[in-house]
Amino acid sequence: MINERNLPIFATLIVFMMLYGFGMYEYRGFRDTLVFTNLLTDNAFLIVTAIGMTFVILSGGIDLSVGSMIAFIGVLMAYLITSLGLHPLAAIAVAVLVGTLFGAIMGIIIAYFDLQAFIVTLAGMFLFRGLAYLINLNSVPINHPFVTALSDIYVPLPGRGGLTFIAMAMLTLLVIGIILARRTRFGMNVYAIGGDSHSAALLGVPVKKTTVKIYALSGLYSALTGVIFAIYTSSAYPLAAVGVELDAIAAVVIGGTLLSGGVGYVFGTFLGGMIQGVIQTLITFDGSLNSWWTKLAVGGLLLFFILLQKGIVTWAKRRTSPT
Amino acid sequence: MLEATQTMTTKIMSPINLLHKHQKALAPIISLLLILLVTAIITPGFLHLRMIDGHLYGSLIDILHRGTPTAIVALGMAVVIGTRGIDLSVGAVIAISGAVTAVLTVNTDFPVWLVILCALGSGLLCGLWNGILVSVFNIQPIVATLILMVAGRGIAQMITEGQIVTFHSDTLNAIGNEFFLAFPIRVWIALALVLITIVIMRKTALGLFLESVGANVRASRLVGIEARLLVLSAYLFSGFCAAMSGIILAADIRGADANNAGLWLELDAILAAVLAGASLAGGRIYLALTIVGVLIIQTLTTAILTSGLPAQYNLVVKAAIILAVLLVQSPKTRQLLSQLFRKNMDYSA
Amino acid sequence: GFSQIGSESGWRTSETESIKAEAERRGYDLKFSDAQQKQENQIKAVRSFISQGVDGILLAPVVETGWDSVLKEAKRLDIPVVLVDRGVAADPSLYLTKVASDFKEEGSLAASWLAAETNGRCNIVELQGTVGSSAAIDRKDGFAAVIENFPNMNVIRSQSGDFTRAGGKEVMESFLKAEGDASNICALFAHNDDMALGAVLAMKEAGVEPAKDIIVLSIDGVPDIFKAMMDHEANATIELNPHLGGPAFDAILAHRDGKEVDKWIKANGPLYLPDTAEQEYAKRK
Amino acid sequence: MDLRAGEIRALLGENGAGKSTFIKVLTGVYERDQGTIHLDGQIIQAQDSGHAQRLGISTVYQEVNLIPSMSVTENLTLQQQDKTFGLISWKKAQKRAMALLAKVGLDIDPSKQLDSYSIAIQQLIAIARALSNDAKLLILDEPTASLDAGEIQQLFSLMKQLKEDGLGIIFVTHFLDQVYSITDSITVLRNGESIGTFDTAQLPRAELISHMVGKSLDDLAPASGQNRSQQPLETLLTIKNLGKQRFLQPIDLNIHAGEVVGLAGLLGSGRTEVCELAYGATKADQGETTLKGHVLTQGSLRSAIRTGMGYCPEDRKQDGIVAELSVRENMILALQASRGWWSPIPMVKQKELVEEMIKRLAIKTPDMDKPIGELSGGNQQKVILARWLITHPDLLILDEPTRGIDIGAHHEIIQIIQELCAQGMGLLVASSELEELVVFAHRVVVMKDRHKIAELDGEQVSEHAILQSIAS
Ligand SMILES: Nc1ncnc2c1ncn2[C@@H]1O[C@H](COP(=O)(O)OP(=O)(O)OP(=O)(O)O)[C@@H](O)[C@H]1O
Ligand SMILES: Nc1ncnc2c1ncn2[C@@H]1O[C@H](COP(=O)(O)OP(=O)(O)OP(=O)(O)O)[C@@H](O)[C@H]1O
Ligand SMILES: [Mg+2]
Ligand SMILES: [Mg+2]
Repeated sequence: MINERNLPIFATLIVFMMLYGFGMYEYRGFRDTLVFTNLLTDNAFLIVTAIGMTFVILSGGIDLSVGSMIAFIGVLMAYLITSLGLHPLAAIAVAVLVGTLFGAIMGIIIAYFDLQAFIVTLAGMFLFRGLAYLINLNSVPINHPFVTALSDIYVPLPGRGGLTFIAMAMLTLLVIGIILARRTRFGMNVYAIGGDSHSAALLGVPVKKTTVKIYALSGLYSALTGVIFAIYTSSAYPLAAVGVELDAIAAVVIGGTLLSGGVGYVFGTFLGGMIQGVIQTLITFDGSLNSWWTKLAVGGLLLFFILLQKGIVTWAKRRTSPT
Repeated sequence: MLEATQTMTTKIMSPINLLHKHQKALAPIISLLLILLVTAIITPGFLHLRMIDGHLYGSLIDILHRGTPTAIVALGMAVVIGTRGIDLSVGAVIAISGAVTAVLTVNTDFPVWLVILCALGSGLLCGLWNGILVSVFNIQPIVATLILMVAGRGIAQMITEGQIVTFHSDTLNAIGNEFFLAFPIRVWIALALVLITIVIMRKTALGLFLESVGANVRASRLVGIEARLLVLSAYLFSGFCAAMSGIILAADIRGADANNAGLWLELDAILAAVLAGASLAGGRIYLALTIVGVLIIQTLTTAILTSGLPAQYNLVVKAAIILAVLLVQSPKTRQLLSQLFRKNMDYSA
Repeated sequence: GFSQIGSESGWRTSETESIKAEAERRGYDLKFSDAQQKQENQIKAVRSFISQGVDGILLAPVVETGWDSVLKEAKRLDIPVVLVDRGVAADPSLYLTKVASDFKEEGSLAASWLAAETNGRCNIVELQGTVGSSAAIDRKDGFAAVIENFPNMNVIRSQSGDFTRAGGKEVMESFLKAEGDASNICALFAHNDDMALGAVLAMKEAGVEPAKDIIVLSIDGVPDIFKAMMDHEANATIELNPHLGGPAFDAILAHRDGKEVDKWIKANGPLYLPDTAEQEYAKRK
Repeated sequence: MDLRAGEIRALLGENGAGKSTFIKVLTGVYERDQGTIHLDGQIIQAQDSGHAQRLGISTVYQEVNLIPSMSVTENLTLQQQDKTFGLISWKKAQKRAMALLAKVGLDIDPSKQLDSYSIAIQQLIAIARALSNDAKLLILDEPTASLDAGEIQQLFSLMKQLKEDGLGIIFVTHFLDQVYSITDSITVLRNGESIGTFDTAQLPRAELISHMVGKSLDDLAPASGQNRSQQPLETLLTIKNLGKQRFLQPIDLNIHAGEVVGLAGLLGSGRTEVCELAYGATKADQGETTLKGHVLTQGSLRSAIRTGMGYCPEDRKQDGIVAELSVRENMILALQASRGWWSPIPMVKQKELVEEMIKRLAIKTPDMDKPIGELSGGNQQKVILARWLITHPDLLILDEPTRGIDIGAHHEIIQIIQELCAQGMGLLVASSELEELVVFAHRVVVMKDRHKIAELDGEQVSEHAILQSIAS
């Protein structure tokens, strides 16, 4: 039985399947599993960031710093590996730790100084990009055998497709995210704060501590994205992932999460990210659009699917509303 | 004895109380002054103003001049934020209105006023589009305007066919660069727009309705405020402001750069409104302070440019100063400070 | 398939148009993808070209690193990849060839010309491109490497104008203010023409005569800069050749016929001066 | 103040006396600046509400403070989830939620979102939640506002049982009957100061009131019944067959000028729905509303207001106050909205109107520019009422107008209702307090299961008759 609260997710799922079905109908190449597994790999970085962002948005906040964080972590990792000669695993550990810490610091400023998340994380966005520039202006290759080995992991599937390390990492992080959101006290606290932070405090939710944890978690997920991105491209670049924050927010919101907080699911975010990926894939498969038509098509398809999703939700609500 | 001490403390406290009452307004202004002061110390001559051919010349004028487009956009943004919305599309609208201005000037023999009207009209159209998505279709503002943010630049490029279209028009050039009564004309335009907006907001009930809708839509609807219409108008206004800014920016470089005009300007505009004390959760907005917020951001940019700092440090410095300004403004910091202050008072007593 | 970076400047648009026109002339079916300045989009595009089974891929990489794995994939399926207008930092065996100019060389060429023009005595202000972009880094380095040899040539101010006209104008304004008066500045070196054009506006508004009081030197060779040279507002530009389609398609054909192809087909453009500006402008219009 | 185990203490005082504030200080929501709190002989200092819970103080705050967007189960088990292998088990949680709801006599679907239930149900859920941990001290801040008699009886028997188990209970209410029927002792607050603690059995009603308001009872003339024989004038509002699927069965209703029609019924019987449909806050899918001869367009509140309607909603927090705006702005909002944005009320006039209302309703606020969110609950309610009184509507719909209002003002409001109706206004008043309905209503419409089951007129109107028709 479809619960009323699950409706947006079902709507998103339907939209995704319609979109994918259209691709299969229109382009022969789309029918390979390759296209699907490519979607998983190519959108892994977006989805992982968006999972962290989901928690932030569920709590009624926003994190604009994720794109810069990805670049910063990548550059930091490259610096640790190539200049300091650290083993990639150690470098990853350090980088992830630094990312989480920076996230937590933003959380502390937001929670304990009562400042708006939007602008604190905007400052974070400037700061991390700036720090990335300070470490390194150039793009640097990361040519460590370990990193190459990771990016070469590949579990082939029938139909030309296959799961890369990145895709598997993303799926793992997705499962962790889902469990964290629905099956832990932390997750429930996030929903409560997003629903009504004043009431949450009166109900005994440690609002400030949880807020710090939320931004630390978002820092962690975007730092992991930085790592994934570095493995994906075997390199680091201070200008990487510009504007990913907006894509991530869009993925979260398309996935049915309310920007005002309190309502939404991590799995929806996954679908939201995949929908964005399919839109892009469709446009490249078409391949006849010039630069401006590409932009119009991205915007137009986004609009179309949001409206479609809204329509499905309204329609289903009318049908399942209580008697 | 006791009485005497009491009057003493009231005397001391009363200016502090006054400060307390206007703290919200003071924080951004003090931040601005501090940044100006520090810059003046680092870069001598920063505050220097000269009169050349009847107009003022100097970095301070540059700040006003450069801050104008952002200020106009921020004005519209503040209004939208008041309704618990956000408008990410302003950069794209700037590109569209710039493109319209340039293409109409080059390809038609429309008089300038008509060109400007068309450009403003394109902005209103964009605002209408956003407003309909938000208030009629109930799409969350950030996504609704994200659509135009992406597609809008495509539209602008389509209009200019991907080229930077340069044009020559004395009137537009005057709007972009010339002076009137010692100040740039565009500063006068912005000033007029800001004043008119403030007067309309405060002298009619529009401001009240806007803040009411932003703070509690359900309650506002129940007292008979047409919330939808109001939200729609807020986006219309924001589109109008962005278009105005687009004309100025195009006039500035005498060309329309569909790809880069107003890029990331939305973030500066939001930042300004928030520095002024607006909450993204809707409610109270402070239009005049928003302009102060813009000046803070622009002073920072201009100061970094004149300081001779290598380009890669720009962002770190900007981030650090924004954080500092934020912390200064945080009521929590004030609380901490006033606690310290009180302690000191106790010691001295 | 052709994966383009985006359409951020007039130059890039003409590059796209040129390659499309070339493909059409030859009767090829060209799949075009605009990456909106994002490497991740380019990787996706190349991947989907591969999954569509194209015969060859043209890639204008937004950044030099990070292409190894997709290039390997293309190689595995034996799809030749030609890099246009920029190189990548990957094993050269992974791509067929690169049709590009050398940003460093452009920087050096600009510096040498300026040194000759000013007898090695000049205070220069520099308008950098977007911080971190390879064009900005290499042009800056190439320029600096030559300047180093001339003790009396100095870059006194250098800031980023983000490759845009508005950026160039704003930064130039602040340079003029910061230097107090223009007599201290002998030349402007801008990493692209658009910034130079913006800076020219700033100079005119500050009462400084561009090209006379301050030498204006930039890179790209877009039509508007030739126009400016005709009006005696700019001194020199180095062309960045946008017509890379021809050599790129030739290389793919040659590869199909089993011929060896050079790893770097240089497409450096010459330095243009005002005397030829009129013809060049007419040619490009 | 001290409280023994197994004692039920009433905390009384006028609106804004500081009852809720006291409770929030006790549970660490507000920082205190002096004094100590002992629990079981130990000094405690709750850092925040969660800490207080762990210390054994369980609280139901005045406004329903639950999370509207979460399910009932989630609300009930927040902070005390049952886990299997370290992860929350929703099966167990559901079971626990059902058990808690049973305690307060609720039989509802706990997997549904909280805000799909009415305020009164939410109130009960909040009480259930407070019972969920083994507390030593239970604090209830106006839990009975908007509960009906049956629910209140259920709550009281629960309280008695808890008292037997040795719990201390602090109980805030404005209903003196309830105070006398359940509490052992009374602490009275006035203007943020404790006036004293008294034994309930030993304190006569009159004395209690004079302690609360600070003057003798004579000033409060008892509310007098209506002169019901007076024939109402013309018909003001006609509702014909108005209904909405799954919301309200179609009903017919007339209201004449100078007449008060009461709406009575149990929780969830559909009183609020009648108010909402009549006003147009919810769009009906059948029937029509005619006001003063004009047929109202469904779904256009502005047209309803312009024709002369006013509506004071039940859910003060969500539908009533605009918390960030000042008392003045909140009060003139409806009047201003009816005039339109282009014709602002001059500031002098605004101040005059607001000043008068503050005086008339004895609204406790330091000045009219204070954000309304910072007023006490009862005072907020008065402001919302005043918002509509100054618009002088022809027809005023009031949904639980006296919810959380102290006796002094309660009285005042009843008088105002009577005055308004004497001036020819028509009123539709939904209330859980039969006592007050009987005092001012000319006619009472009784609701049950979203049906209109009876309409009592003139001399028929009595508490007994209403209860009887509900029971039938
Ligand atoms: N958040 C707040 N900020 C500032 N003042 C407040 C705040 N909450 C309450 N007050 C003030 O404290 C006083 C006491 O309020 P409190 O809520 O304790 O009253 P109360 O006795 O509970 O009244 P009621 O019966 O109306 O609920 C009021 O004058 C109110 O204006
Ligand atoms: N006993 C109940 N069981 C299930 N749902 C209920 C019950 N009581 C109320 N509800 C829900 O609460 C919602 C609101 O009810 P409604 O507003 O009609 O109550 P009411 O008659 O106005 O009573 P009150 O105002 O005292 O709460 C209804 O939509 C209904 O779904
Ligand atoms: Mg209270
Ligand atoms: Mg009700």
